[in-house]
Amino acid sequence: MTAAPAPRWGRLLAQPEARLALIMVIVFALMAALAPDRFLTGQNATSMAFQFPEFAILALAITITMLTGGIDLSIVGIANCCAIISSLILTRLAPGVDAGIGWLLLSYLAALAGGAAAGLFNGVLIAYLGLPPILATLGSGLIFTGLAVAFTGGTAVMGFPASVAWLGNGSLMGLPVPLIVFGVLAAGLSFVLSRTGFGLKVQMFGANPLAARYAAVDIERLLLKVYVASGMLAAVAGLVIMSRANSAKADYGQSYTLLAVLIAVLGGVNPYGGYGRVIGVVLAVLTMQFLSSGLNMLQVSNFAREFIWGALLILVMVINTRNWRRRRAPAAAPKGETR
Amino acid sequence: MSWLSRNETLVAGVILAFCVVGAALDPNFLSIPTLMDLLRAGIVLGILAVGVLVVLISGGIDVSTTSLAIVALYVTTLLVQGLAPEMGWPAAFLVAVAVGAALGAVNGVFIAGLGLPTLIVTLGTLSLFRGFLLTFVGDDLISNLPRGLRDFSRAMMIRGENADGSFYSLPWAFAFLVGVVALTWALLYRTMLGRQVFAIGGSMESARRIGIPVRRVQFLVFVYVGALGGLAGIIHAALARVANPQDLLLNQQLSVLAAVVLGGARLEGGTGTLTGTLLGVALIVLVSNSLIVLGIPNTFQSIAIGLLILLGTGLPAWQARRTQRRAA
Amino acid sequence: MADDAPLVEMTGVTKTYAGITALDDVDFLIRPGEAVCLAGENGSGKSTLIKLLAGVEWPDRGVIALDGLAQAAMTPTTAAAAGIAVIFQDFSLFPNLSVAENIAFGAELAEGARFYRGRRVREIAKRTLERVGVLMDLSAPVETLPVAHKQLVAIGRALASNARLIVMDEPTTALTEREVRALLGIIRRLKADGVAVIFVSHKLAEVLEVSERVVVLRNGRVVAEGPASGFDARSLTRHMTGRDLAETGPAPLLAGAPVLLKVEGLSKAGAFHGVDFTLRGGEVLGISGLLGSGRTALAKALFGLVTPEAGRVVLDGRDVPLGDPLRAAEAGIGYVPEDRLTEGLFLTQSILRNVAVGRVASHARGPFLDLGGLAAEARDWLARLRVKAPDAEAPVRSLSGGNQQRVVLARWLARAPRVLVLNGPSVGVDVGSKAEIHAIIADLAAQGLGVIVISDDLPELLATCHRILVMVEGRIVEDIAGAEATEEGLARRLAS
Amino acid sequence: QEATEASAEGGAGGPYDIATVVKIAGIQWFNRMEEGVQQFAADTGNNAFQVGPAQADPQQQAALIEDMIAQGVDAIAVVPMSPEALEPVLGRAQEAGIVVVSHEAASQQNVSYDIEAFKNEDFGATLMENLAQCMGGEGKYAVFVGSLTSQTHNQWVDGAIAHQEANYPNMELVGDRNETFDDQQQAYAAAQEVLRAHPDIRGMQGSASTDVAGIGLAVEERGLEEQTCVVGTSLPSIAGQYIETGAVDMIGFWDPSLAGYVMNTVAQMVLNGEEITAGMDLGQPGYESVTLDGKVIYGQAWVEVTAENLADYPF
Ligand SMILES: Nc1ncnc2c1ncn2[C@@H]1O[C@H](COP(=O)(O)OP(=O)(O)OP(=O)(O)O)[C@@H](O)[C@H]1O
Ligand SMILES: Nc1ncnc2c1ncn2[C@@H]1O[C@H](COP(=O)(O)OP(=O)(O)OP(=O)(O)O)[C@@H](O)[C@H]1O
Ligand SMILES: [Mg+2]
Ligand SMILES: [Mg+2]
Repeated sequence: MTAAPAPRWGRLLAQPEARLALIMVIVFALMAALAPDRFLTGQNATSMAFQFPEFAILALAITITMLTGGIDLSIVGIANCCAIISSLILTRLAPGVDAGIGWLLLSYLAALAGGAAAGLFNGVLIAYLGLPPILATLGSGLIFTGLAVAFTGGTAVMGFPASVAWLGNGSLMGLPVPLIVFGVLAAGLSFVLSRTGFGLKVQMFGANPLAARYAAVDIERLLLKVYVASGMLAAVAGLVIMSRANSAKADYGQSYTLLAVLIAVLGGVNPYGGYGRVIGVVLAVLTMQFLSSGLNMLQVSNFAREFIWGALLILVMVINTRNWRRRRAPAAAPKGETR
Repeated sequence: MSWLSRNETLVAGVILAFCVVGAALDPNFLSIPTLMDLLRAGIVLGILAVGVLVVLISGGIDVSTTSLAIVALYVTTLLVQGLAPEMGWPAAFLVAVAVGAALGAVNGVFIAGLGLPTLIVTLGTLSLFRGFLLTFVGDDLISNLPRGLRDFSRAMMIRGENADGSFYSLPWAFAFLVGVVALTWALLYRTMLGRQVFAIGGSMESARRIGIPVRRVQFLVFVYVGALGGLAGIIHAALARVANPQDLLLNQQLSVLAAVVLGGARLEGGTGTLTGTLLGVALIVLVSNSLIVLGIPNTFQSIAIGLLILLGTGLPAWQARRTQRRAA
Repeated sequence: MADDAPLVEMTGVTKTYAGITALDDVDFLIRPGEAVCLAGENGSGKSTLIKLLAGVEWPDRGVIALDGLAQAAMTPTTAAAAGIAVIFQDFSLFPNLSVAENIAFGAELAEGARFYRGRRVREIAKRTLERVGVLMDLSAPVETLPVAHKQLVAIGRALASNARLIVMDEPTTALTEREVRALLGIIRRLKADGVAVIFVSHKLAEVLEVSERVVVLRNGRVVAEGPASGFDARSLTRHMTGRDLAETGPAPLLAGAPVLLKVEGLSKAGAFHGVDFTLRGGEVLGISGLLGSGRTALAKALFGLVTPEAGRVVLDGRDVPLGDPLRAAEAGIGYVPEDRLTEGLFLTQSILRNVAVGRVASHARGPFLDLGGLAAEARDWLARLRVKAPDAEAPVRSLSGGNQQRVVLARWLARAPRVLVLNGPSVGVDVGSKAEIHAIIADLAAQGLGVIVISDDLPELLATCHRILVMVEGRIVEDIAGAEATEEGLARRLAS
Repeated sequence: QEATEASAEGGAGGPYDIATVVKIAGIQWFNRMEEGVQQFAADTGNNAFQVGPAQADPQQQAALIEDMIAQGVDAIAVVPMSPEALEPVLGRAQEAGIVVVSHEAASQQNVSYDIEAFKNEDFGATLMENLAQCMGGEGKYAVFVGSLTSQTHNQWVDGAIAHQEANYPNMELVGDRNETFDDQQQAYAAAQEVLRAHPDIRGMQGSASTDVAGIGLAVEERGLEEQTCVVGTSLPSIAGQYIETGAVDMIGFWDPSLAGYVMNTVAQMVLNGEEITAGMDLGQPGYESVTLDGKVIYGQAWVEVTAENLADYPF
């Protein structure tokens, strides 16, 4: 809860996040060494900075639910559903291509509200009806995707005003707007987790839900808030995707669910709850992006990339446990370890 | 817990209700061809679900089984085609089971040997297995399967003729599901190894303390699940008559997990029944294979499946909560 | 019995955990048929010694010899093979398995059975429970049992494995007088059969009654050792704590103390019926009763964890909403649960956080949390309850049982409730800290709090309570003024 | 490596870096396309290569193109998973001076040219003509598409239905367009259901290359090879065994290797500043005399395969 002890090297590397940072640097150096003329260019840096925010934001949504020992498999469904809400407002209610900035903001607000409502739905299922999160969100994710299909008949919604492009493709003070959005959300989440009562309670609940109940923590409201937050993060991701694709469709980003889970876990979030830091997730996102762009430059097959992701995840875990071994405290292994 | 509030009963109730609605909407719904189609659709899912059930009971989770199954089916097909194309199907099945067991052992080494959490390891191997297959083994679809497998896919356990002269049939592959269920039941409930699986799922620390070889049991669990995965994979390939390295069976992983949890297995480990799992599989198969028949428009199909999953999990969860409120 | 070779002999054993020396150059020895008691304050190293014996942990230095053979690497399997059965402080049962299977598992394992023999398992369990002298549904999953029954199952499991050495780490903490008597009887019989017993308990009377040799640990070192006859409660206490402790009864209650809590006609089918009582400000009210008499259910009902079907709870003249822990806590009721491991603690979280979690709302500064203030307050409470922790940032699971209990207490005390319900406030707490906890209870009462103490430890009730309610089968059958109560009298009333 | 460095100088006429980005890597169809791309590279000395995402997800395809832009290729030939989703990133490619050519995406805006093997409606009508001939011009039929959101699949089906309505009034379409998610097992399950729901069905038309294989399996199991007619888009390697047994009666397709080759040819021509005109010969069978509709280049490159000529197409 208080500041970490004086950062000495040994101490520092005892932290999973620090080790992940080292791995990230190694990956970066490796890619830079293998394809210096293509990887180490400003253009590549910007390209990567435009690419990762959309799924990185989804990883944040997974992170907050995982901290409670839950998971949100409906994020992609929510993202697409919300993007479609926004796009339908822009194209059906507003005059499409000519819609002004007011319409844009209104549609964004509606999308966020949609994300919150979807999150609330998940939250009620989990907190009040007691469904296991993995199934509740698997089912609700199908429903959200289904709604997105039903709203549109499955086709893409297009014909937006030019201002839609800004969120996903614009730059502000030389920085890509989606990167800024991600930065703000990550910082915000990190802040919420470490500096607010809500964040503390989320982690305590994740560590032992029963004890949280006995400690008079408002469990139901807590879970509601967590899933609403997750839904709203997903909505933002949906808006970024919509801007990047200049269209909205029910099946965009299908592969992001697993990717987001992978990133959160790689980032050191304990999937059984109670531990996780945003900085770890950010490092994991960057590592993944360096790897995937680097391998693309090297014209390595995308399947090899999948192979490497899986290997990386396991490698990081092996490194982490080796370190615990050295401290010889099997009885003090974290909760997830016993699974 | 009375039988009324058990998961099994509730899921069976949902299935029954669905059948009643189905029969009301379409008189042909309750018919032998429908039953055969559904049983057939449940074979591969069922075998995979039994494997996942065993892992859940042992206190772990396995999200790599479909990926493993695809690798096993493809590698086996390549091996058989390359080495002994005239090999009979039993030998090919043994190869697939061995490949699956070997891949399961990979999971086992990381989980039991190095003590890594099961979710993370299997999440890793989910990508790893598939990536390995497509990068290093091959990515071409094989549609002319070796003779043995083709023979197997044509071997029917039950065959009959409909009024209109068309056939209905149930392949022998179904016997494998029955066999797997029987074998797993015997292992879980009639051997000490099986009881140890329950014990480590209930409390791993306690198991360690009374001297259960926890790592060995965990390792065996993953090998067994791998073997079942291999079997499911080769049956899938034989029935589909194609070995597809990019088979969309991959996307069934969550359905498999959903089926097992629908059937009452707890994600925390230590509990779960085969009956429940089979009912869970039945519900998922029934729903996802009846929407066209019931005339539910394409656009609403995923909503319908989603609602049924929520209903299937929601009822027992709500029940459990009520009894818990009453008791605690 | 000079020809008796030692069953277990430890020489120069040292064990450290991340900087803490839990055991320091300890010599320890036990012979067949002998009952040795390990005594010591919380965190003195008793459980650690037991874990080494069980092969769950390994010593950094020193030798453990079984039957005269030095063991290179002890594992739970070698320990079990040598006939060592341990009842751990946290029971180490399988919550999902039936009572029968829990009891027989070790025995079947030791026999190397390959197949599961249901009938035999039930037979073993039935025979064992008969030895313990309790009746239980053999097919009930252990997770549905009350704590006391879990403890009995754990005892049964050790008995069933036909061990030569049974180690009991605080086996009586959750037992009431009657079961304790039964257990002591079992131990005597075991001794007669040549089984050795190592017994850890904070209840000094039991210690002296059952064991022939006492080993006292302090800060991981053996500070006294000798025949039980050479110790009495006072000298034992002095060896453990290094000082003399004297417990006096509670300070007299002010005559005009206002009624704080009024419980009227509270009923819950199958648990408690028509419970009426009042609690005055500054009063400490004890509730005693046998296992399953409904005390825990009543306490949970006061805190909203159980929803009663009838009756009301009035605090300060205002109705406390029933069935909602949050609003009960807001109204000023606090509850320290009996099972600290599952209900009380966030084991992986830091000690500080475990205390602070109850005080989040009070340290909110707008959307922010005053982390400094929160931590300072938590540290303050840890210091006041003398929690022995090297580092308040360490996970709470690294604390010894007694210190863990204080952490849970600290959480609730920090919330300054109006009424505090303590379910087993000193379960697994050593004499020294027990006296301190009692002093804290007295202190709280002096500040006008109402305190309800549920305990199986009759001396504890006598030492702390102004009034004691006796509960039998869900009804309050007697209301005794603390000054008039005696240990014998209470025990008789419970037994009847 | 060598080739890319050489191309860095990139004088007029090449050698150029041309990336062909397909919907998904590793499937039969696009493996065949890769053969064409490699043939092109071998024939012309350009550095032409093919990449595709590991999973069928428009976002992954977009990310892949993004990386191609960052690495500075000269041209991108793309088979879009979802044309709309790629407009922005293709726009960025064009801004970066990269030539973009597409295939199977007649509506794509941010491209120099789109290449179609044929007019989709015509192809659909041809499939229907085969189906109708087989069914004797009467009876119930059902249609299958890979996904409801796939433009080409729906255009084929539109063309087919229009052809039926205009020419075969005794035929009747039953049910919705059945969605198969480009998966043989899904197609199989859907076909089973269709057969149960409409026992008197006489014809089925598939769109995704795996559709007819799934349908064929269901038909074969029910012993309905004779009574039913199955046609659709597919490849001999996928549907061959069902054509042999008669479960599938006819498949149509265009050779993806030719399309891949032609995409790269067009990309190179644009890089060289050449213009495409109607009637031009792009040097590959079926593209000898292309028609031009705005940016869209049409060939007449479809192939009809039945049991008779199956052996002529070994892929
Ligand atoms: N896994 C662990 N990691 C770190 N420290 C530990 C661990 N287990 C025990 N300790 C420390 O070792 C010391 C001895 O603990 P032990 O549990 O043996 O005490 P105890 O005598 O059994 O106390 P109690 O009566 O409270 O149960 C304590 O200071 C405790 O904090
Ligand atoms: N909510 C409830 N509904 C119905 N019966 C209950 C409920 N809670 C407890 N019981 C039953 O009421 C009886 C009293 O249980 P309780 O745990 O309150 O006893 P206790 O006196 O606190 O025992 P202990 O010594 O274990 O603390 C038991 O038979 C228990 O099974
Ligand atoms: Mg202890
Ligand atoms: Mg109790």
